[in-house]
Amino acid sequence: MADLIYNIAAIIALAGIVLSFIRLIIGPTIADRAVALDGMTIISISLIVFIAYYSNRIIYLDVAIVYGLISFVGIVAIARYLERGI
Amino acid sequence: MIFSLILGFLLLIIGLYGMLTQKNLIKIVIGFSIVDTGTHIIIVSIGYLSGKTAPILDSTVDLANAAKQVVDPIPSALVLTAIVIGLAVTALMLSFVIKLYQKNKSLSIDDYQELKW
Amino acid sequence: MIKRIFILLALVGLVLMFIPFLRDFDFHKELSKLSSQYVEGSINDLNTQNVVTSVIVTYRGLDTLGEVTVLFLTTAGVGFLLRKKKASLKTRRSSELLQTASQFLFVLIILTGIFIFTHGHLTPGGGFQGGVLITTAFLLLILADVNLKFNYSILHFVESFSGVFYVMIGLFGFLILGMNSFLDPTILPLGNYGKLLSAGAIPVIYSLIGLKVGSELTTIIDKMGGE
Amino acid sequence: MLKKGTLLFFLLLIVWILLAGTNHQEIIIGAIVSLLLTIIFFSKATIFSEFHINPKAIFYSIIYIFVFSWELLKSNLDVAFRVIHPAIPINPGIVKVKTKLKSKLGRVILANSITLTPGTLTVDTNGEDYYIHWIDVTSDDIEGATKQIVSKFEKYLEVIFG
Amino acid sequence: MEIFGAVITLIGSIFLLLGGLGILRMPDVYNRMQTGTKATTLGSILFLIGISIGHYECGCLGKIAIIILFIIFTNPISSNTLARAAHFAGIKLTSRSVKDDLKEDDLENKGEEK
Amino acid sequence: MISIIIIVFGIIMIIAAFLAIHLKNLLSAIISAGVISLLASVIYLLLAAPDVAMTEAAIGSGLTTIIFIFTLKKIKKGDLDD
Repeated sequence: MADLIYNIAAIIALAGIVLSFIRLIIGPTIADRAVALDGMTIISISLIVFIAYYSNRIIYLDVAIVYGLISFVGIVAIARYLERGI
Repeated sequence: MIFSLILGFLLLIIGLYGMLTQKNLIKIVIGFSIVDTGTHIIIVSIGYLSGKTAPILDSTVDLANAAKQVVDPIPSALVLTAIVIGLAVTALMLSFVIKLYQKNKSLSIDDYQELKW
Repeated sequence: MIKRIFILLALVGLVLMFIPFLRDFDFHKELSKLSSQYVEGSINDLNTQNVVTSVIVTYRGLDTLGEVTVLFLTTAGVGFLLRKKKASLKTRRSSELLQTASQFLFVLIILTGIFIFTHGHLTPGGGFQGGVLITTAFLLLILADVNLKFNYSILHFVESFSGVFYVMIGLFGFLILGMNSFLDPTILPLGNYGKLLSAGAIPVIYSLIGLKVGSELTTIIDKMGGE
Repeated sequence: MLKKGTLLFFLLLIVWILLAGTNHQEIIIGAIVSLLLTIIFFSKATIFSEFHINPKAIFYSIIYIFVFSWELLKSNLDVAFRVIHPAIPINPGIVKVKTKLKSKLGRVILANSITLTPGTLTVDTNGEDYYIHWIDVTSDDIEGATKQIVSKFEKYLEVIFG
Repeated sequence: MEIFGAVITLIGSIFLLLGGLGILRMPDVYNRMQTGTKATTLGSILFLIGISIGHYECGCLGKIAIIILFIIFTNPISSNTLARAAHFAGIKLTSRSVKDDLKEDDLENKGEEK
Repeated sequence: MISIIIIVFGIIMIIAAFLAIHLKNLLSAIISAGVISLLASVIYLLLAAPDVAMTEAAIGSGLTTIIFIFTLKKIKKGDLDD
């Protein structure tokens, strides 16, 4: 029962990724695409944690930490390029 | 996992198509990085054994017959090396792009014909 | 036009080559003999939890030495190609929020990087990933426009120090354990399985690799993006 | 000066313990690493001297966490309503508000709290002026907007950071 | 206990879905950022808390806490930076907006003093 | 469950690869290439290779994207100089 609900939750989160990706395809400006990328990374972090518990290996959580930190710096780099900062 | 194998091949072909048809130097480097990713996915999915877990032997793995429970560690190690080398190659290619642009003020590959015969 | 047809022909040929490979591909059910020997040796001889780490650092240690050398050569190449030119373009300052937050996050990211490369034998990750995290911390400071004067002498010192020490640990194996044992991690005691201080010299070697990769990549990033 | 260093050291040690667990080897190595980092980055990390450590500040920070969680929940229900509604009921604009906080870290936490609460997003700051994108503008002048957006967090943060 | 954690995870995933839907539906960049930041932040926090309640026996609450702290601290900052960049890159607000104080104050020249 | 995630991510990655090749704007192409690496790292995790996943997340999607952005910046700066 509980496993079924967890799987349904993961599939709903997957649908969230797909919706953000549609914005990345049609987004008229670059800022729209960057926002969509931001949304996709955060939903992917949740999905990584789900995978860690699904395959019963808590060590995978390290991947989520690194993923979050690096994607934050990537978004900041895109934003600073957009405002002609760096 | 057959799906990831197919995915790797598709990415490889799309990347090659981009490298061969695009004129922009930066687009060619992007195509190269897509080929890189595709190749890595192929190698990792060849090493995957269905129903087995990652080769990190902590308390969730039975140590007595550990070799029967884990996937192949050698493709992981190879791909790890290949990703780092890929970064080095990409950095070198991009600095060549910058150097070429500073020399000729153009990004189109049609403007660089010194080595054409 | 004729070029495009040739390109399409080449790609179709590639697809035709791949299809029989995919159709007849049979997945293994068991580990190969070499792999299972690596797994057994990682438990019994090296006391290392992460088999990938023991393959990278010990069984294929010379490859890793070569990899670090390639990174060093890349640093030299990028530095040669992109020599500094005076560039004076007006850039927009970053916001005050980002500057403060990056000062706060900088130390935490470096701590996480050190965690990743000291626990390379217990958890996923290791020298390369930890080194990239340290690079990321410096990159955040460059992006956020925090006034940080890169001290190149310290960077070069850390790089050459860790490189020399890495090779010296390999040579110690030569001296202590005899021939055929370059980069053997059993020169230090093996410790208890699953603890931080175990697996011989593997954590030390991976920490040195981490410091070296971090300082090299920081140099590359600074050459490509700095003023 | 000593207080700043101690604070940085214990912050790093707590993060290390959360990451690595409470084995005694881990704690010893973590203490060594934190000490090294504290010595190296002591002069760079100027923002760590801004906490007030006294019982009142600790009490207020606990209250602040609850206030913040409640606002976060409210903001999400608000966003959910706006997204699901077929006509997307929004009335957006960028307004200017003022804050009284002096501390840099306090200003960052205030801006983060504003971003995560109902219908507001910090766009830019200029000293004590914050420019905030508001999804449903209800008051036009600076004072009204400040009262609605900033005040509910500011009274706690003023005690914690000074 | 497991069912309780599963239900919290489900609620979190619904917020994540709403975040994706908001990014798709809203009319301009700033409104997209509003939904994209808030809904995904609370959604991922609830997702992680739910999973760690459901599997409380693994003893890994420390790492989950670190991930949550990093998400709470970095996510608003990245969207703030993006919003500022979008404003300075000249992206207009949607036509339904009522006022724009930042444009009136003309910060364009202040930033470029370096 | 694993097959579902791999199929969905695979479709997204293939579309992103086409976008990365065909979009005119270079920054958009770079963002699409970043999406490929980002999702590839989740796929490595599903294939039971967490080391590779961490490396791909750190190097493939982080540093490579940032190096591309720095290259764009250098080229733009060259434009404005002359």
